[in-house]
Amino acid sequence: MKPIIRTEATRDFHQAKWNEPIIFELHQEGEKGVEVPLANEEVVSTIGDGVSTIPASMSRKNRPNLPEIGQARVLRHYLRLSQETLGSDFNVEIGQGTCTMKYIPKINELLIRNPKMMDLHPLQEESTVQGMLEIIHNLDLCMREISGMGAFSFQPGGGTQALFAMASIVRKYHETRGEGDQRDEIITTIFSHPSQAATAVVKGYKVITLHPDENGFPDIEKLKGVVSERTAGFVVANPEDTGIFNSKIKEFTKIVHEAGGICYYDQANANGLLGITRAKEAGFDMCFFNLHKTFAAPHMCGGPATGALGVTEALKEYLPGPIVEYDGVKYSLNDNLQHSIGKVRAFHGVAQTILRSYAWIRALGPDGLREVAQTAVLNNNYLYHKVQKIRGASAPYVKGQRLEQVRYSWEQMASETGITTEDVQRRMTDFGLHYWTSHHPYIVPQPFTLEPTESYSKTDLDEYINALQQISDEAYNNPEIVKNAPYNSTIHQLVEEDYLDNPEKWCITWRMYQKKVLKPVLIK
Amino acid sequence: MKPIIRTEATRDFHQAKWNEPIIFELHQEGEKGVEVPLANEEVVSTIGDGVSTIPASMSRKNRPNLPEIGQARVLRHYLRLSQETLGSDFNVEIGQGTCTMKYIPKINELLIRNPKMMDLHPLQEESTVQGMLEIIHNLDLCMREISGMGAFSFQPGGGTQALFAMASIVRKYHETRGEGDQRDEIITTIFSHPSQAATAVVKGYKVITLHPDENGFPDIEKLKGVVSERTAGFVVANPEDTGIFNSKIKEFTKIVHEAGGICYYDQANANGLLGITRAKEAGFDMCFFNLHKTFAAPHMCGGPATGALGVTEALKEYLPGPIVEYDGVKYSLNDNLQHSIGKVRAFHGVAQTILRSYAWIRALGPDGLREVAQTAVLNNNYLYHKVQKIRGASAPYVKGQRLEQVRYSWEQMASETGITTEDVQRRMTDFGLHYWTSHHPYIVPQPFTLEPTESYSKTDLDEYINALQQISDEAYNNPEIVKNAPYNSTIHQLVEEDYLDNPEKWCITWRMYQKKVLKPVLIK
Amino acid sequence: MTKKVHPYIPNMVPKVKEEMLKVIGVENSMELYSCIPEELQLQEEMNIPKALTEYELRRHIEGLLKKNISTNDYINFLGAGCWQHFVPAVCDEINQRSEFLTAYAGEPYEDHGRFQSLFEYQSLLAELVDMDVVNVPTFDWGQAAATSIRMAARINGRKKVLIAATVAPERTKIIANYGSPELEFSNIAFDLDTGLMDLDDLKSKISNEVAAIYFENPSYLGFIESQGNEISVIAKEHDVLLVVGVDPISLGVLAPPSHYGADIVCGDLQPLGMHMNYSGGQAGFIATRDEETFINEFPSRLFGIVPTIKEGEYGFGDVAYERTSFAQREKGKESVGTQTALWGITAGVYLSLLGPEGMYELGQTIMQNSQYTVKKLNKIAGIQGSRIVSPFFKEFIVDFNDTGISVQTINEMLLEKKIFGGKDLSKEFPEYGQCALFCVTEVHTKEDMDCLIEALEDIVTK
Amino acid sequence: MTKKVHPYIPNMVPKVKEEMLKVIGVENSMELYSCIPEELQLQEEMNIPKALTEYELRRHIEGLLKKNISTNDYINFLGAGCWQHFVPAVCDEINQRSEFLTAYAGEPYEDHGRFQSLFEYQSLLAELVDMDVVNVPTFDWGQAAATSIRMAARINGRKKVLIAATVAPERTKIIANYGSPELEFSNIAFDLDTGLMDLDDLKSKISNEVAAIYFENPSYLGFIESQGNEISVIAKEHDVLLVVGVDPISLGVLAPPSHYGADIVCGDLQPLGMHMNYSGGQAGFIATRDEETFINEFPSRLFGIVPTIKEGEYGFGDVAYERTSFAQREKGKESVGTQTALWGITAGVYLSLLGPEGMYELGQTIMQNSQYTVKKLNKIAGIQGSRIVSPFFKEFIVDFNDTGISVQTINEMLLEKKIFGGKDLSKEFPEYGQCALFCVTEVHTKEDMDCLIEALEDIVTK
Ligand SMILES: Cc1ncc(COP(=O)(O)O)c(C=O)c1O
Ligand SMILES: Cc1ncc(COP(=O)(O)O)c(C=O)c1O
Repeated sequence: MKPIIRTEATRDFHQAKWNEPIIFELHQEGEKGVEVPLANEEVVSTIGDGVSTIPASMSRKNRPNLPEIGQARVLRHYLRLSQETLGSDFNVEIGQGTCTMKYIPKINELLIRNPKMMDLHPLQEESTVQGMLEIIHNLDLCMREISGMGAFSFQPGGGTQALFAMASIVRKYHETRGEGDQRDEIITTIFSHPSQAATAVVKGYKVITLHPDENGFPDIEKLKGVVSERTAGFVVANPEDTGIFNSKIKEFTKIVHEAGGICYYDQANANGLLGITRAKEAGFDMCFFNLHKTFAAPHMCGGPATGALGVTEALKEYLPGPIVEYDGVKYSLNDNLQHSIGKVRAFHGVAQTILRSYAWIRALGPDGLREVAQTAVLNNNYLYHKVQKIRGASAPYVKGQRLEQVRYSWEQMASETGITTEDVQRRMTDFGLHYWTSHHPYIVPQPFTLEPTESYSKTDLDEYINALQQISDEAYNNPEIVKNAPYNSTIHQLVEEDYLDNPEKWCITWRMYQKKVLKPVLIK
Repeated sequence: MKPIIRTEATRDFHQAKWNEPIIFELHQEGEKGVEVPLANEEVVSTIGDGVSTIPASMSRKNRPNLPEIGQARVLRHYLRLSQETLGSDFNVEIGQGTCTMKYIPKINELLIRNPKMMDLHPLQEESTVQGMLEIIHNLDLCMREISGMGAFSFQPGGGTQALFAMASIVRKYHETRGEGDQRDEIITTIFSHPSQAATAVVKGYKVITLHPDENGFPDIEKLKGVVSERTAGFVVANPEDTGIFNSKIKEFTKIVHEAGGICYYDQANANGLLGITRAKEAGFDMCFFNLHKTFAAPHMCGGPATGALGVTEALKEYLPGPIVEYDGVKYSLNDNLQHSIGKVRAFHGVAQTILRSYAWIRALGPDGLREVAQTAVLNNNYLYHKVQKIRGASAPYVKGQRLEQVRYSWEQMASETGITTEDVQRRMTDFGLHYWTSHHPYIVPQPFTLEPTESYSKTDLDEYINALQQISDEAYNNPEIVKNAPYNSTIHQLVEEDYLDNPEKWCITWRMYQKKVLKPVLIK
Repeated sequence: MTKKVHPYIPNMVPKVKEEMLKVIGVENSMELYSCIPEELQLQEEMNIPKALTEYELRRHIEGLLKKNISTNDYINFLGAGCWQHFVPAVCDEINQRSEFLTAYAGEPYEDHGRFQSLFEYQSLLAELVDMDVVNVPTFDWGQAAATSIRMAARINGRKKVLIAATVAPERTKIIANYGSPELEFSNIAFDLDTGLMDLDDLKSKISNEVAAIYFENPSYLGFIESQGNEISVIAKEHDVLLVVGVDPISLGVLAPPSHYGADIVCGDLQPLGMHMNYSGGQAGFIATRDEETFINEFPSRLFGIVPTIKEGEYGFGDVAYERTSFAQREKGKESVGTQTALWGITAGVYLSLLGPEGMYELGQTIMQNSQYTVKKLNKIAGIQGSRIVSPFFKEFIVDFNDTGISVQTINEMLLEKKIFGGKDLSKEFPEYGQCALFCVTEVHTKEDMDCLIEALEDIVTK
Repeated sequence: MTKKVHPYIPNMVPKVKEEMLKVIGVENSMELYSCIPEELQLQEEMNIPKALTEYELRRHIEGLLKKNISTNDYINFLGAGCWQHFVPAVCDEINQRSEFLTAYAGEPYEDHGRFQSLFEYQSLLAELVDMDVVNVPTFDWGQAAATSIRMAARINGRKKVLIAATVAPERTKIIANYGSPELEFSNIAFDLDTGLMDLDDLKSKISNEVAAIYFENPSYLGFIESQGNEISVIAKEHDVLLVVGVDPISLGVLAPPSHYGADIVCGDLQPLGMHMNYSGGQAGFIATRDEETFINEFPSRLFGIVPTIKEGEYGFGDVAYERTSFAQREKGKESVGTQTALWGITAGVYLSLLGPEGMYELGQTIMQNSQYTVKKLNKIAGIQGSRIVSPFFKEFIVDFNDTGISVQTINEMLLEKKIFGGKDLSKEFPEYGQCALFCVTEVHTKEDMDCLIEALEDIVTK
């Protein structure tokens, strides 16, 4: 036998492709996916059909037009669709920078499926959920250590909602002090998640956006120029999307505090900072962590998730309630917070995610958390070093000083070959890899953002780098390959027309597709 | 938008392909997949290193040469391999005739993961496993109804082991009556699972194999010719692999009984017979059901499984022990069976499978079981009708009379086009479908065996038929397509050399591959 | 002793680490932090317990969880925004699939399955609510209602909002929080005995400044608001948009709000295949007609279907992406982020499994069971099975005033009998005195219900 | 009333059924049974309870399972052939994958993943036992031992087999059953105090008619048989093949039998990642050298690696398929069928996770814990922690003779204290009187062990 030698630098990959119809196309009248429980015979004989009590105006006239499909076929359909989805468990998921796609420990998934967790009702008597409350409280204690904050709420259902909750606290705080109307501006930066600005507006604020200086740092002079008695709050991430750590962060918070504003910290991604530096020392009044990023809760196609919201002792009374407290004997829910903003999400938030993150922290311990941060930074700097060597790629702004991620640019390659970052994105799929450009607006031209986290080995990183290298080679030598990608994905290129933006054409549901596309054809 | 119309009769499919290295190639010295629990400090200080008590001769000198790989990479590897495996959940799995690949209800998989099942030790006090014993007993009662037998053991770990257990009972029975030496022949048929003959030989019997008559029935005249005072037993399935029901089965058992032999029934696959006809009425002394076939336990890449072994009241004392008994108050294990053959498998067999099958029966009820049988037969006859219309395909032997499966032949196509059943097999993978030829020897030339079970819809069956039709078309019009298949599978054709049969070349393990293939190359 | 390489951190391997540091050109990994001023560097060790191995972790967490008593251990009659329903096993199988569990925000190419299943979810729920447009799920009912109301206000440019006083207080809080400072809320009174909206009060408050009316059906208090058409007529007279919150599991038997004039429909997906998870199963939806003015106000993602360059193949993408905050930051519509996509997929699986008949039968079973319970409760001296006389769906207010025992005491006694009693309403709705909101669904067997009856008989007569 | 279409049986839909019957050309589906004589057709309805819906089924089964008390509820010291070990979560994730769960006997093309993972399992276990060849898993240790012995007998054409008297009685029964009528078994005596094989007895029984010697290490009684080399030398003198059964979880610290001359090694995979499952986790393995005479005697499947026509790609297939009963029916080697492939894959995952260090550390933890327990037991008056003086691995015989209390009574009292005591040996090994086989592994925390000690102190002094 000739030895099997794999010389290809990139993976010989093909994604599963099942060409599954839309679920409605599987309809077969009379089939059934599951039998629901029917009322006991005695119940029926006592009560009758149950539905005739419904007032005529409220009785549904015909059955909803759902498909009828046998159980095996429903299962097969969704299983096939699952194989057509590139979860982070399956690839070297470092191309979705800012999202902290780290390893999701399987033990945690097993723990959350415990009926003692899954089958708890949020209004149960405190005495019957002591274990759950203890977990929440323990996570709170850990989070306080990690951030230096004084209390946490796990109610927000993601980073965006945590940002919203913080903006709400900013408002409530100033209102409480009689400055609610006067302070109507929130300052943010352009290299931040769009939700920072967006949630401030939801809360009625005017948004002031700082642009970076030529080195990529938020511009301290500009900040000084915009703070005033109208400043309600300042929200920033550090590092921002560029991965550059702003070493003057404490000066920033000082300036804002001096103007009477609240400083709140977007630590959705704090992966390079665990045990290294904290919100408190940097002068923040509040911060949040995305448990589904730094703290290893899975992303689940986009939630449910948790934005763990921490505040200083002084702001504790503003938190959404209830929060968990412990008197040394018993855990309880405190819903009597004097200035509480009320609620942002039903009941207690996403308990599974709370449990997962607590489990993750306990699996690492304090040393492990520091190792997470250091390795994430090591991995990122390794990538940073290598990616810059790829023809056509660069990392704008200051040299070095990148922590857990970097925003790169294909500007040069695009201008030399016409291959854009979107082309690269499609081509990466052919190697079984995920690649994301960046948030809009593209301040960095032709951007892409890589964040390797601590979860990937050097071999994994090299695989990713090789794929980028190969695409660069293709772009310079045979750009059509890249232009026409993907080839090994579940589907080919979408037709570039206005199907998604033209109200005449867009189809958000199958019934719209039937009305707009199928019916006209059938009539003809 | 042009409506999306899928006109292809076959599926536009590609299997996931990850080109994963062999796990050893992922080795990175120092990485770790999981941290095992270490002894408590006090334990260590009390005991020391623990291992120095090992006598020098018994101490392992160097660590086993296992790879070192981080947890995420191990997981990714096996997840990718799973996607490269075509489980029955993913395809119209009707091409593996005789194997009864039916729908595996997800509820059952959920039930067996209950810690009250998963974490039971087989030697626990009876009082602590009453629920488990009740399940076993209930399944026994159901099985008695389905078969007419008097008692069941669920100890055998599959059909083959059930056949072995039955051969053991045959021997023990005759030994008990002083005819152990005299009766040294077991009669079987050629259209049966190889294990019927093979297990009889393990048990020291001479095997006599009956061939079918021209209509495909086991030849009753031949049976009469071979029974004698040497006949220990007769084992047969009905239908056999051909799917043809032998309506004279009762005469067969009568003939054997008259010669003093025991009749045992291979009902591995009884899917067409549930509630329709039973072992008892056909005159059998014993039978077995594969719970992983008819009774909806999954096949799990080939076990663990259960061959549920039923015997008449008269043979109960021969069963392997213990069996579960119920006195109206309490369930208990009876290991005092007078003539017990001893054991065939550790403890009580595969409890998960027992639970699954019990759950399946309870989900169907007596009417549902009959529907299973009738629908399996309906589906099979529909296929039978359609497949015979495909050019080059036929179903040898008597017309009609097929119950749950049919053995077909591509003899005509092979002679006309050179395309063999093995070629068809490879090509079917390109459509995301599984296809199996048949057991050896190929009495029916160029065979394939389809068994649609009750689980597949007409649409599913049509998809399978269309794929066969298309391959037939290709064979007649462009046979190279079929010859060179597969194209859309995880891998391409294996190199046809003696890698698997030449002792110089075969590599059953990675270390053999290294010695035989890699090392010589490296030395060069 | 050398540090142990953690199973989650492969590059802790010293040799590899060194190699990488060499490539980077630094001596040790702390150098990479030189950009962090010393005063910001944490000096002390965090007060977090030492690492546990996987097995220790499991013992630890399972030990904590054992302290809980779940609705699997006791019979549960709590609802009030999170409900115990039958979850088909296939739902769990799908949402536990590693691919779905760990995907995030991939592109149409590598995440075709995610896009398709969410498109299908949108389409399935659209049939249930009988409207054309459904979004990718949002956080929960409360936030979906808040956004629905904000959407209405943006559409007609008005600021006043009328909210039925029977709306769940928790949701009212969320709505208020999302609405302030822009919107101005007032309550619409209701009739204590019927629960129905006081149409006179509505008429007195409605005007051309009102952006939206919001009510829920079935209401938080369980009864069915049968005046949908009347409310709608009043709303239309003032060009007010009608926003209705709905429990989707009722829609096999109850008319969807679109049938009585709702412009925007919202609700919670939790009943459709999600375990309660101590409130981790909530997920919000918003549905509207296929009108540009509506679609352009959605903050959430909306997946649409697109053909690919290959005949017979299709893909998906974001409809009207430009309206989102992803595209426009503060100029986008509200904000979008990680919400509850996996629950959308799960709800899609659920609806695919149940189909039209299943949804009908389920609604029927629920109504039969809940009516049975009320009927039996009525037989207990001092207890009124349902304080509100209107028809109800799965929840109802049990009136304990005449027993002379407080709900709190009753619930404590029920707990002793391994029953979670209904939610005490005495704080939220003091006008009802000692009443509790009970929830009965298809998960309750006759034995479960009889057990409650017996327990209450016992408590009341003792 | 029309029959309900069952969710598992799509073609029960009347319209579809009719269409299909029409294609077939019969009136109703019972006609298709016309080949079954009436006297064979079952007339009465089977006495099986009516169908349950999924939810009812779940309540029913969970209700039954609640009657069990598991090793998760009580502290367990039972072993004796089925052992409680730490199961990494990744093992469960992989063996629950729908693809692996529902695959069966596919071809190298569509089941590449199954082939590769089983090839890898073979390769990983080969390293653990330090032998070249490992098969696709068989039923369990007992059957693997039986087949190993039969293989040996076929290789040297002899019929007598010597078996250590310390082999597990259950396994002896299986071996005897698979061996009869062809093979002739005799026991080799052992020393009661050391457990070690009586070499004099061995010498007196061995001859050139003996096919194989079989013993286990660690033995059923827990002790380590340290005379492997001596036994091997004696065996070789008579060209007898040495078959050794082994608990693979011990092989991080104990020498594998190949190091002391074993020709065939067998054992059970259950400790390597399988939950106990009331004995559903057992799976057998057989390992040999890469010699044609050995390989050709395997009844089981052996997957081998093969290149494909594409450079850099490989596949797998069955090595020496012709020897199997699949190929040759009664002329094949014994019989092959569905065995325990999924546990092979799982054991492969387990070994990949633990690696060499993990296997070592695990062995060490087990030995430390078990020695700790024995040491503490020794302090209890009347109890001898280990009746056998030889070193042991995870199991040991606790001697209660001097307490005057029977093992049965002790176990009953332990049960009251929520402890599953060791296996009562008084029937299997009456020579030891009132002794029990205890098992201590890495799953036992110090608290667990101390709890046992305290409980026994309590029992004995009371
Ligand atoms: C820095 C930053 N802030 C905020 C968010 C928003 O978090 P979420 O997606 O949970 O709403 C993210 C997540 O992408 C983020 O990376
Ligand atoms: C008719 C028949 N008998 C026996 C067997 C053997 O069963 P198992 O594979 O469980 O050993 C099978 C399974 O393929 C079968 O179909």
